[in-house]
Parts: sequence; structure tokens; C-alpha cells
Amino acid sequence: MLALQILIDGFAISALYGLGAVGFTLMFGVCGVLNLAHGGIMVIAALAGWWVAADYGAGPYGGAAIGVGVGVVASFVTYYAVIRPIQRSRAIPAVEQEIFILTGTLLWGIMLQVGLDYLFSNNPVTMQPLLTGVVRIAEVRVPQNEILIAVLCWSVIGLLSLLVNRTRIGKQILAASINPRALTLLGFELSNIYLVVWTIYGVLAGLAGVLLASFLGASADNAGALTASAFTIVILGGLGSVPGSLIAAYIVGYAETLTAYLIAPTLRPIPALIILVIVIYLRPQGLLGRR
Amino acid sequence: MPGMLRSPLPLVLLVLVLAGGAAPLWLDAYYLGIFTVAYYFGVFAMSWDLLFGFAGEVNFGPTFLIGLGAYGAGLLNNGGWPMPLCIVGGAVISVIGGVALAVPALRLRGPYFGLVTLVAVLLLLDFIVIFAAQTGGEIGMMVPDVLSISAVVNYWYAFGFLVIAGVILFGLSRSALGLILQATGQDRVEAQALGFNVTKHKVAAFAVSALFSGLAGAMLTFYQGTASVDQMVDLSIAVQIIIAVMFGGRRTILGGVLGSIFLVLFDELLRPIGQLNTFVVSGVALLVILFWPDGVLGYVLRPREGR
Amino acid sequence: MTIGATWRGAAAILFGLVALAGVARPAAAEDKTPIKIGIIAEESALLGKSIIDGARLAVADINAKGGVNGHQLELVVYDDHSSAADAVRAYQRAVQEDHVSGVVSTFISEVYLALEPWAARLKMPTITAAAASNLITKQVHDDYDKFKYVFEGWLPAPIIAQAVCDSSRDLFVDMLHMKTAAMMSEDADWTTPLDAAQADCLPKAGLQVVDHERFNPDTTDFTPIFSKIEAAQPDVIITGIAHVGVQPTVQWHDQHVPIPMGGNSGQATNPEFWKTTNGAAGGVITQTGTVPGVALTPMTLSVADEFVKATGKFPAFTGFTSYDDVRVLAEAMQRAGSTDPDKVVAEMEKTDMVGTLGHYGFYGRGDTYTHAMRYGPKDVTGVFMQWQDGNQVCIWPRDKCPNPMKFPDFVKTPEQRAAN
Amino acid sequence: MIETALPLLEVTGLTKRFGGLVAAKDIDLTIRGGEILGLIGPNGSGKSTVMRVIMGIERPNAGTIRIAGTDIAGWPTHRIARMGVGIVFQHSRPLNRQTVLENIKLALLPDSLFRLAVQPHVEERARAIAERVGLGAVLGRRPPTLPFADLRRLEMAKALARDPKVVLIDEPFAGLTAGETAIFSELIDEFRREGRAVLLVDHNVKSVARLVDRILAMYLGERVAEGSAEEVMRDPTVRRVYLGGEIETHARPELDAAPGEPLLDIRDVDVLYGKAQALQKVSLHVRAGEFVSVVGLNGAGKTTLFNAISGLVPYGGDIRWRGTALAGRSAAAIARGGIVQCPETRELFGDLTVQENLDLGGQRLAPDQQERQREWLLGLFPILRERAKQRARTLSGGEQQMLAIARSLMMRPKLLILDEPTLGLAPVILEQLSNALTQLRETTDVTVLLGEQNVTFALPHADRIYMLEHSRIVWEGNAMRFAAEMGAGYL
Repeated sequence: MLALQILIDGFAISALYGLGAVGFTLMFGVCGVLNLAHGGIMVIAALAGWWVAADYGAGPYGGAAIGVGVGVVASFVTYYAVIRPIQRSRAIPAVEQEIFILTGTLLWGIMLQVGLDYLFSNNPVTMQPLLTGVVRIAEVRVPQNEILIAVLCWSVIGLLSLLVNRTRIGKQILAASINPRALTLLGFELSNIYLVVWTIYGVLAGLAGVLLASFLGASADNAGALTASAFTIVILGGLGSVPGSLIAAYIVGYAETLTAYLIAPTLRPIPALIILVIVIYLRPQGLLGRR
Repeated sequence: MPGMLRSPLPLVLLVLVLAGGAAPLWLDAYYLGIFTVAYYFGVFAMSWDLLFGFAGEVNFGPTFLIGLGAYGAGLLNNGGWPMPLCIVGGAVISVIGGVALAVPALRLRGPYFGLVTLVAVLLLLDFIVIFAAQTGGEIGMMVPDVLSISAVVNYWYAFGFLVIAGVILFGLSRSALGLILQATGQDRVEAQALGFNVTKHKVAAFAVSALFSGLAGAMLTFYQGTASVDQMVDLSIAVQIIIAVMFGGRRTILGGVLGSIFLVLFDELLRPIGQLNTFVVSGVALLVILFWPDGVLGYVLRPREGR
Repeated sequence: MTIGATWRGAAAILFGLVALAGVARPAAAEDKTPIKIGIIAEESALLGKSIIDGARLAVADINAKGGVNGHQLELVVYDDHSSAADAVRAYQRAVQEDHVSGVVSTFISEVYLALEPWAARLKMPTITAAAASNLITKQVHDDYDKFKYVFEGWLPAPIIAQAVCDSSRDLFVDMLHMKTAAMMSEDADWTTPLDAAQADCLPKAGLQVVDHERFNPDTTDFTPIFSKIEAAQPDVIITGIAHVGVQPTVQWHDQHVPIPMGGNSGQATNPEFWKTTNGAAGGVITQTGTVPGVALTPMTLSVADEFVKATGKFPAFTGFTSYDDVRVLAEAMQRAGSTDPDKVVAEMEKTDMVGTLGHYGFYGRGDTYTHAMRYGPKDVTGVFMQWQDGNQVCIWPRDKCPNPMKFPDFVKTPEQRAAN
Repeated sequence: MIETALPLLEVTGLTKRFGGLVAAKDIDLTIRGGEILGLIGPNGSGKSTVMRVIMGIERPNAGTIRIAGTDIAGWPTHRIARMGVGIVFQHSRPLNRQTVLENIKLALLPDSLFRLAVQPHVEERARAIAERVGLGAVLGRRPPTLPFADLRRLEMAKALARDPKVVLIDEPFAGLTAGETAIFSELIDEFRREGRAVLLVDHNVKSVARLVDRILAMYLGERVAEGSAEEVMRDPTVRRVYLGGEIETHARPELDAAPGEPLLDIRDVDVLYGKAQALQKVSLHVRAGEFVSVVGLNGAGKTTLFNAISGLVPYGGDIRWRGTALAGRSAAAIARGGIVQCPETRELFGDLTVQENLDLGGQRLAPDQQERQREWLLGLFPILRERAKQRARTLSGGEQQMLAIARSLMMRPKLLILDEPTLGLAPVILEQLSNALTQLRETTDVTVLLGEQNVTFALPHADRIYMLEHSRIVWEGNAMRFAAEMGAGYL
């Protein structure tokens, strides 16, 4: 009973962690960008979705759709206003681009968070659940919304995998993550591919934000913690590795759930961090990362 | 030293030190308080720049070192030690912790060093919260002693410490050790081929950075009467330090002080616009980084060739 | 030195001088009009927003009646981002730069505790609109001469616990025949004394405490906590939460946790709570200052109307406490005939005033909770409210609020369970 | 000055493996004080690996390395450096943010944490060394503003400052003019006179022949010859490695008369890398259907030329494709326009399968065309059919090269640029590759621009030949004339 409860509970939360981290790791793998405004983009999507759903009667589905759209817009703004100017700047040496992108996205993330605080207050909001009601699995009561979220997360991850492995643009994205120069030599414009990746990223981050808001609730003040959580998972799984991120999401999700159930809710974040430290020392490239 | 004569730096420094020294003559207690905090942040920023700008290591965890110093000193003070000993003790704890972190972490290349330092902060945060009975958790830990309750005296402590730390850190950066550090940061293989033990020098840089971070953290604790997570350990503080250095000019050591004063002072001056002050300050810093990537001091001191 | 270098050097010096000159102002000449009151709170937080609104309203009312000793009152508002460091800086600015004569501040104990030593050092009458940690008053009690400038404008945690137990006896034991309870509290400074006192008084009120869960205020997933509580099979959950609120409520609702929630849920006191939880709040019970339509004193309803007129909304309870706190300060200044801190403090201690939430007075030097608000049926008790169909409905004290309790379908009281 | 009896550097049985690849196998070499040993071999022969292992940048799998009798195999680099080994890297590695003087001073500093002040004699010595290598006039400048030769001087100065017993020099003359080469030869000669042991690593015998006492030739990780420069140049294995045996030409009937407008027309192209001139006034043209080879040693500028054509590096001058200038077009647009480069680094998608690599090349073709093109290519390179489901990174070097060529051909290029297809390949593979090219030439109308240092490979596949040397075209003509005029002097 307790075991089943842990199993079910951990599954949904891990799926959500996974969805949040997949976009983050894809972005790094293909574009080489560690976007520290990640949490900000998730939250702006969540808050925008909640706002139109609650104040303009868009309903849960309309709200979710608009939230995802806002996520895409925010992703483009991040790319055009922060990333591209840094990548094109002649004054920034190539070896230092990384720290500039980190600092730039960090600042942009702070601006998003503070701006959202101003507009929406820092009170957490919850999207209306897409489904209400609970079902019983064995003796465990499970909200239908939780099941829907897990299903949605995995569907989107599955769609992404289909896109990458079965479509032409997907192959280009995969190829760009392996060898961008070769792709140029084959006549593909990298800038177009990057634009597609930023779009996918916006959809993933936006959807993760909206689902998070409907499952656990979201507020602007969560932005930093959400970035940190995606970051932790991606490092654990291996920078740039999508399957690694999914595995890591489940490790973190279950480590947290097990701790919360079996030890104490207060200690929830600790084991994941300890696992992370051990992995970084023994295998700095992460579980499935390549050097 | 023809290089020094050509540079406007000494003049600028002299004016700034004189202005800073004379500040209590015409600033009221409130602004002295702001500068006091800004000066401690300036030391944090200089210590960080020594690691980043010179040894080439991005340390996302300056607040790990600051936190060790602050909480170390606070715990000792609560244990009955006199304040000056506590400050020294906090700094020693910070150095020990910093070296214990750096020695294994420096084996890692690329972004992984930075990640370990980041995780170190997260762990420290969690431990402070878990051992709330001793550390005060998220509220912060009260300490029995304070440096002084006079704003002017506190200002002098901070200013004096800033000047001493600035002279030492800037001197180090311009010394033989600074040159070697630059070499280890720019080209590890070349530095080794020239006979330098890269790890030894980087650990040394980490220890110096830890020493000043820890000292500043401990002194800030005794200035405020509390060691607090959200002012000394939280990641947002690390962010502020990094932004201060990037804004003021990385690799200049002193630029971090300018950046810190900018961040603290303008955040404060913009307080009348309410909660949006942070938005504006972050926006300005972002613009500086995008369009003026060498930072304020980096621009002023940029080497001008051929004249 | 080359031309370019000289110019850049000059620009840098200028930058430094402007930075210093910009902040250099001659010490303001002592000007007695108007009297300034500092407000330190986070505007982004709903409880903080209400503190600011309440203070504005109070100042407008007092000024309309001629001000204090002939001086108009003026508010200076500072946003502390709910951070102790920002609050300390704002406090220093308020006292040393803006020369306020009193400060009303924050609802977060941690932040207020950081201000307390500064109130002592800078000798500034300071009152909190809602911070509840018992450490606040304990410091005043233990070192009165130093900390006497600090007041608590709401009930301290152990007294809040007493109110919880008193109401629980009436509501849960007598009316719903409950026998057991689980405590569920965030790990924060104000809940430590709250939990200790509740653990002591709940059994006396007739509720056996069968489980006690404390959790990190950063928690977002409450499923494990509810599961553990459910496993202990209590009749009611007594909450002690304020940093969190929306998330546990929504998850309680979505997961159909069959146990009613009562106690303290700071965010649920906010009139927007129904909207931010999409109605998941239905059935949640919490202590608060007052709710719409309840006349705790002759002032309550008229001030509430003013709020709705000024801001469009009914305020959170901090709106009322902050309104009253400003009046407490103003009346003390009026009586003292000056803004001298020691005189004002002496007068504040003598406060005997009809406020919006009850009859106001402070505990004295000899009492345990020195400078906290007096609790009791004749003083202030607060009320207990329940969210019913989008409305905040007052359900306790029963003499003023005889409304019935209503729970959502998934919640089972002991009788309903017995019937099944 | 002093002829030491004891060898200063003595390497025995040195072996270094990278995964499955044996980069250096059982290498022995000995250098005494006052002696210069040339270590030569084509790219990928393992000579640089040997040098890096001696310096401790890579750890050896087996073998001993003695410096004046002490075995230092496996020591960290900085201790090896302190033992008296200095290195001059092929690519200059100055500290770009420090002045020339500071760069030299750095090399003179002790490895100490506590000597904070720079001792006065360091300054003096740094200036003296700068004078000696000819940097006296630029002491206050920063490296990015220096001309290429001065950067190389700076490397020499740093090596000198370390006062090493053993000096390792990688490709000392790459990118230098004849005059500069003479100056550097003189500097290296001085090392010998001072009694140091010098290891010169280079990829051809000619450039170091006058300087060295002995030469050790390597190929594919193994020692193939050792002796005086003349002996090594006469060695049949060395000749086969460099020339592939006798130069043979495949005279093909002249193309139909009056070829008309060239397909690709390059006029006076200049490329600068920082201060180094990588191409100087290069002009060449390629007509439709032609096979043109650009031959030249490593570092001559072949790759730079191809990258300029493909739009990957900025250049001055004019590159026209079917009459219109290419300047301003993106690299990808140029590739789509029909100029497809198959680079020397191959640039495969290592984690994708052979099939997927090919598909990416043919993505813009209609499905049936794609299918036909793939079938034709798999006929040309049958081994790729067997490997279709294998990841590209698991292929052997030869297979990878074939895949790279096939992937480029999937795009149905008008002009195929092949850069060093023979790099690091075994002779048997060369033959297969050569056959494929012949087939290509005889059965299709594709135009090919081939860059090679292996003349024997290049000649049979060339209608015309350009020779690049030190970033300039020094010769052009047809294959028959090349064999007659240049063949002997090439090595």
C-alpha cells in the first residue's frame, strides 16, 4: 500500500520534472546554451495561462494553450534579446561566451521574476485542473488530473522523440547537436535549426509550467527553484542527453518522494543533492553524458 | 613603470579613496550604512574575481565560502569566544572548507568545477535549515556581539577592510603569483609546460578567495548582529556578486567594488519606485553586459596599443 | 597620459563623484510638519499589500480629522521583498534618512526579528501588523529597557494556539464529535511556539493529537504529507501555515483528502484565495481578523466599506491590523504631545482603544508576552472563518457567528463515516 | 659547447594507445647534448603524440623516458618541465592579455606561491632574451597585435627562458617565409651550440634536412627509418609513404576544346588569420567536368583556400561561381548552390548510423532521386552497404572517409571539394579510394577540386595541378609536366 502510493506519487512528479528538464537539456545539447531564465519562462507561461483562464474565462484548455503560446514568445525574446547579441558580439571573446550567457540569462530570469511579482504578486496560483475527480488504484486514491499530467508529459516526450528520430527537421536537430559544422557543409542553415529548437524549447517549458501550475501550483518566486531543479536533473543525467535527463528526473523524483514518505518531509531535497555530488565526483559528465 | 603612468588608474583610485575616506563628513548615517554593506559586497566581489578573472575558474559558490565564514564566526561567538577571535576563526573555517572543496573539485574540467561549487551552496543551505536549532535556520542566527552601533565606526571598519583587502588582492593580481594564475587560467597545458603546478596555484587562489570571503562574511555578521541565509548564503547573493564583477569589469579586481556599490546603491536609490527597483537594476546590468562587455572599469582601463 | 585616457579617467572620477554627490544631502533641518510613519512590507505579497493599503486608509482618516497635534501624517512606504536584509536597510533608511517617527512593518516573524535589534539601537517605536513569533515579545520581556520600542500588533503564537483550542472545542468536539487531530505545520519560526502550545491545549479541548507533520516552507508537493496524516486516521487536520497555502489546499482538494482542515492558514484569510485556488478552498477553516459582514466592533463594517471603496476589494486581515496599528501610534503621539520615542512608547503601553478587530490594549512589562496584544473575549480574539461557495463565512466565536459549517463532498466527518 | 657522454633524452619502448588506436608503438630514440634529432612523418603518423608523451601532456602506456638518466615517464607535466624539458608548440600559445615582456617573464618565474615580487634579475634576463630572438622592439605589445613570425619568436623566447636541457620543437617553420625560416634555423642551431638536446618534429624531411644530425621517420605510429637526412630520403619505405612509389599519371584525353567560362573562378584571394597571412593573392579556376588538384605540404594553405570557397572564412579578393560572386552568401547557401566540401576532418555525425548520415546529405532530393543516388553510391563504396546500420564513429578511418565522400555526393554537387582524403589512411585503402575516384571521373560529369599532400594520389586524378607553398601558388600545369618538373624536388 505504502509502496504503491510511493510508486504512483513519484511517477507523476518525476514525469513533470522530466518534461521541465528535457527542454533545458535539448537547448544545451543543440545550441550550447544553459538558459538560467528557464524557471522564469515556465512561470510566465503558467501565470499567463492562469490569468486568461481565471479572468477571461478561457477555461482550463484555453488557458493551457495560451500559456504554452506565451512560453514560446518568452523563449524567442530570450533568444533575440539576450542570446543572439552575446553570440554575435565582437567584444566578447569566444572562450568567455559561456559565462556571459550564464550571467545574461540569469539577469533576464531575475527581470522576469520581478516583473511577474509586480504584475501577479508572489502568491502561488493553480490552474484549474484539466480533469477533476479521483480514481482508486488498489487502495490508493489518485487524482485523475495527476494521471492526466503523467500521460501528457510522456506523450509530449514521446512526440518529441518521434519528431527527433522520424522527421527531417528532427534529424537535422540531432545532427546539429553532434556536429553543427557538418550540417553547414551539407547546406543547412544553422540559424533556422536554432530557431526551431527555441520554438520546441518554448513549447516544452511553457507546457511544463502550465502543468506544474495545475498540479502543484506556481508563483514567480518559484522561478529560481525551478531553474535549479532542472539544472540539477540535467547535470545528473548528463548535459545534453535527453534520455539521461529522464532517468535523472526519475531518480530525483523518487529519491525525494521516498525521503518525504519514509524519513521526513523536511529532508526531501537532501538525498538528491548527495547523489548529485557523488555522481559529479565519480562521473563528472553525468549518468549518460559524454565528455 | 611606464605602464602605470600611461594608465589613469592611480589617479582614479586616489580620488576614490579620498572620497570614500571623507564620506562620513557629509553623508548621514543611513547612507554610511548602505556603503558599509556595499563595501563588504565589494570584498566578496574582489575575492570572486581573483578566482574567475585570474585563475579562470567560475565559482558559482562564493556564498559557500561567505556562509562558512559568517556562520562559523557566529557559532563560535554563541559558544562564548570573543569577537575578534571569532572573525579570525570564521575565516579559518572558510579557508579549510574552501580547500576541502577545491582540492577534489579542481580535478574536474570545464563547467563541472562550477557545478560542484553550486551544489556545495545548495548543501550548505539545506544543512543550515536542517540544523535550525543551532543555526537559526532561515531566520538567521543572532550573535551576542556587534562591531559597533555607531554608523560612522561601522563605516570605518568596512572601509578600512575594503582598502586593505583591495590592496592585498590587487597587489596579488599584479604580482608574480597573479601572472602565474593568469597563465593557469588562460592555458593550462602551456602553464604546465612552463613548469608551473597548476593545481597548487589554483588551490592557493581558492584559499585566498576563501580567506577574504570568510573574513568579510564574519565581519558582515557582526555588523548586522545576525548571520542570515538570505544575505550571505542564498544563490541570489552569488548572482549579485557575479553581476557586480561583470558590471564593474572582470579581471580588474577593483571593478567588483564599483559593481557592488552600483548594485547596492542604485537598488537603494530606486527604492521609491517600489518593488520594480530590482527589475531596473537587473535591466541596466544586462544592457552593460550586452553592450559593454568589459564592464565599467574594464572600459576605462582597456589597454590602448600603439600610442 | 594620452587624451583618450585622460577623458576616460575624468569620466570615471565623475562617475564616482556623482555617485557620492547624488546621495550627499545636508542633514535635514528639523521640520516638525508633517509627521512621517514608515511602512515596511512586501507589495508583491497579498498580506503585505493589505498592510500598505490599511496604513494609507488610516492616515487619510486621521488627517481628515485634523491629524496629530496639528501635524498631518505622511506615509513613507518601503518594499522589503520579504527579505530580512532588505527590511533592515529599509528600516535604517526610514529612521536615519527619512526621519520617520514610527514604523509599522511586515507580517513575517523572521523579518521582524531582524528589525528588532535595530528598533532597540535606533530607539524607534515599531509595531508589526501580523508577525506572531513569541521570540518577539520574549526579547522585550527579557530586556525591557533595550527592546521596549518593539510592539506586536497582533496575537503572539501561543495565544493564537489558545484561540485554536478554544474554537476547536466548540466547533470540532462539541458540534462534530471529533476525538482526534493531526497537526500539520510549516517549519518556520512562528509555528514552533504555536505547535508546542497546541500540543498542550488540544488534548485539554478534547482532541487527541495522533500525528504531527512539520515540513519545509519550500515544499510544493504535499501528497506524502497528506498520505502520512491519513494513515494516522485523525478526525481533523489542524494547520499552521502561512508561507504556503494555495498548494496544500489545492492538493488537499484534488486528492480528495477526506479530513477537514482547520487551524491557521494565513493565505486563506485573503479574499482572493478562492480565485487563486480555483475554488479548491471550499471547506477550509482558518483563524483571521474578521470577514465581510461581521461587526466585531462598531468600526469594523465602516472601515471595511472604506477599504472596498479605496481598493475595490475586502482586505486581508493585515489590512485591519495595520489600520489599527497606525492609529495606535497616532493616538500615542497625540497623548504624548510629541514624537519623542520614549514618551510615545509610554503612551502606547497605555493604549485603550476601540479598533476594527476588537478592544485594543497591550500586555505590560510583567506579563509573559510584553507588548503583545491582549487576548480575550473582551479584548481581541480574532474569528474563525470557513470558505463556503466563494465566500468567507464567520463561524466562531459562536455568539457573534452562529453560521453552520459546510464541507465538500469528499470530506467525511466522524458521523458521516459512521453512517457509511 | 660540451659534448656530453650521457644522452640527455633517452626514450625506449614508448607506446601510446588512444582507445583501440595505437598512436605510437614501441618507439626508441636517443638524443645527446648538442645534437638535433628530426622526427618526421606525415600527419597522423604519431610524431606529435611522441612529443606530447615526452612532455607529460599524455601518459604513456608503456616505455621509459629518461632525462639525463632519470625516468620521468608518467610524471606530471610541470615536474617534467622543471627537470629541464622545454617545448615550442606548433600553434603559438601566448597569454594574450599580457605583454610580450610579461610573457617572457612568466617563463622565468619559480613555481612558488610565496615569491610574490618579481626578482630584479628576471626583468633583465627577460629583456636580454627578447633581444636575442628579435623581440626587443615590441616588448610592450600584446600578442594578438603581433605578426605571425613574432609570435613564433615569442615561443622560442619562452623556451629559451626556461634554459632547458632538452628542447622539443613542433613544426618550427610552418607558416614562415624563407627569410624567417633562416633566422629560426639559426636560433635552433644556437641551441645545439649551447649543448642542448633538440627534438625537431616536422612532417617533411626537406625543411629540416639542413639542420638535423639524424632523422627518425614514423608512419602510422611505427618507426620506419632512421639515419642521416640523405639516408632517410633515399629509404624506399619513406619514399613510398610520401610519394606512394613511382609517380604515375593517367593521361586522359583533353576535355572537349574551348571549355568556355570557368565554373569556379578565384582571383587574388587573401586570407588573414590574425596577423598570419594564410593565403596570398591566390588565383585559380576550375572548368566544368575538370579534375583539378591542389598539392602542397601541410600548412601551405589548401584547407584555408577551400574554406574560403565554402564561405567558412572571410577573405579579400574575388571568388566567382558560374559568373556570380559568392561573397556575402552563407556557407550553407553556397553548399546548396552546388559547391560541396568534404573536409579533411570528415565531419561525420558520429552517433548517427551510416544510413542516417547519407540521408542527411540527400535530404533535399525527392525520395525516388534520393533512393537512386544512394543505390549508386553504395555501388561505388560497397562496404558502406554492409555498414549501413552501424554508427559512423565505429567505422575504420578508411570507411569513414568513404562515408564522408558518399555523403557529399548525396547532395549531387556540381563541384566536389575533396580535402586530404588520404589523411592517415593505409595504402590498401588508398587504392580503393583511388579506384572510386577513377570511376567517378569516368562515369559522371561531376567536377572535382582535390587537395592533397600525397602527390602520388593526386596526380592520377588530375587534369591540371596547382602547387601551393607558403600560402602562394608557385606552380601550375598539367599532370605530365608536374611529374617532369616538380616530382623530384617535392619531398
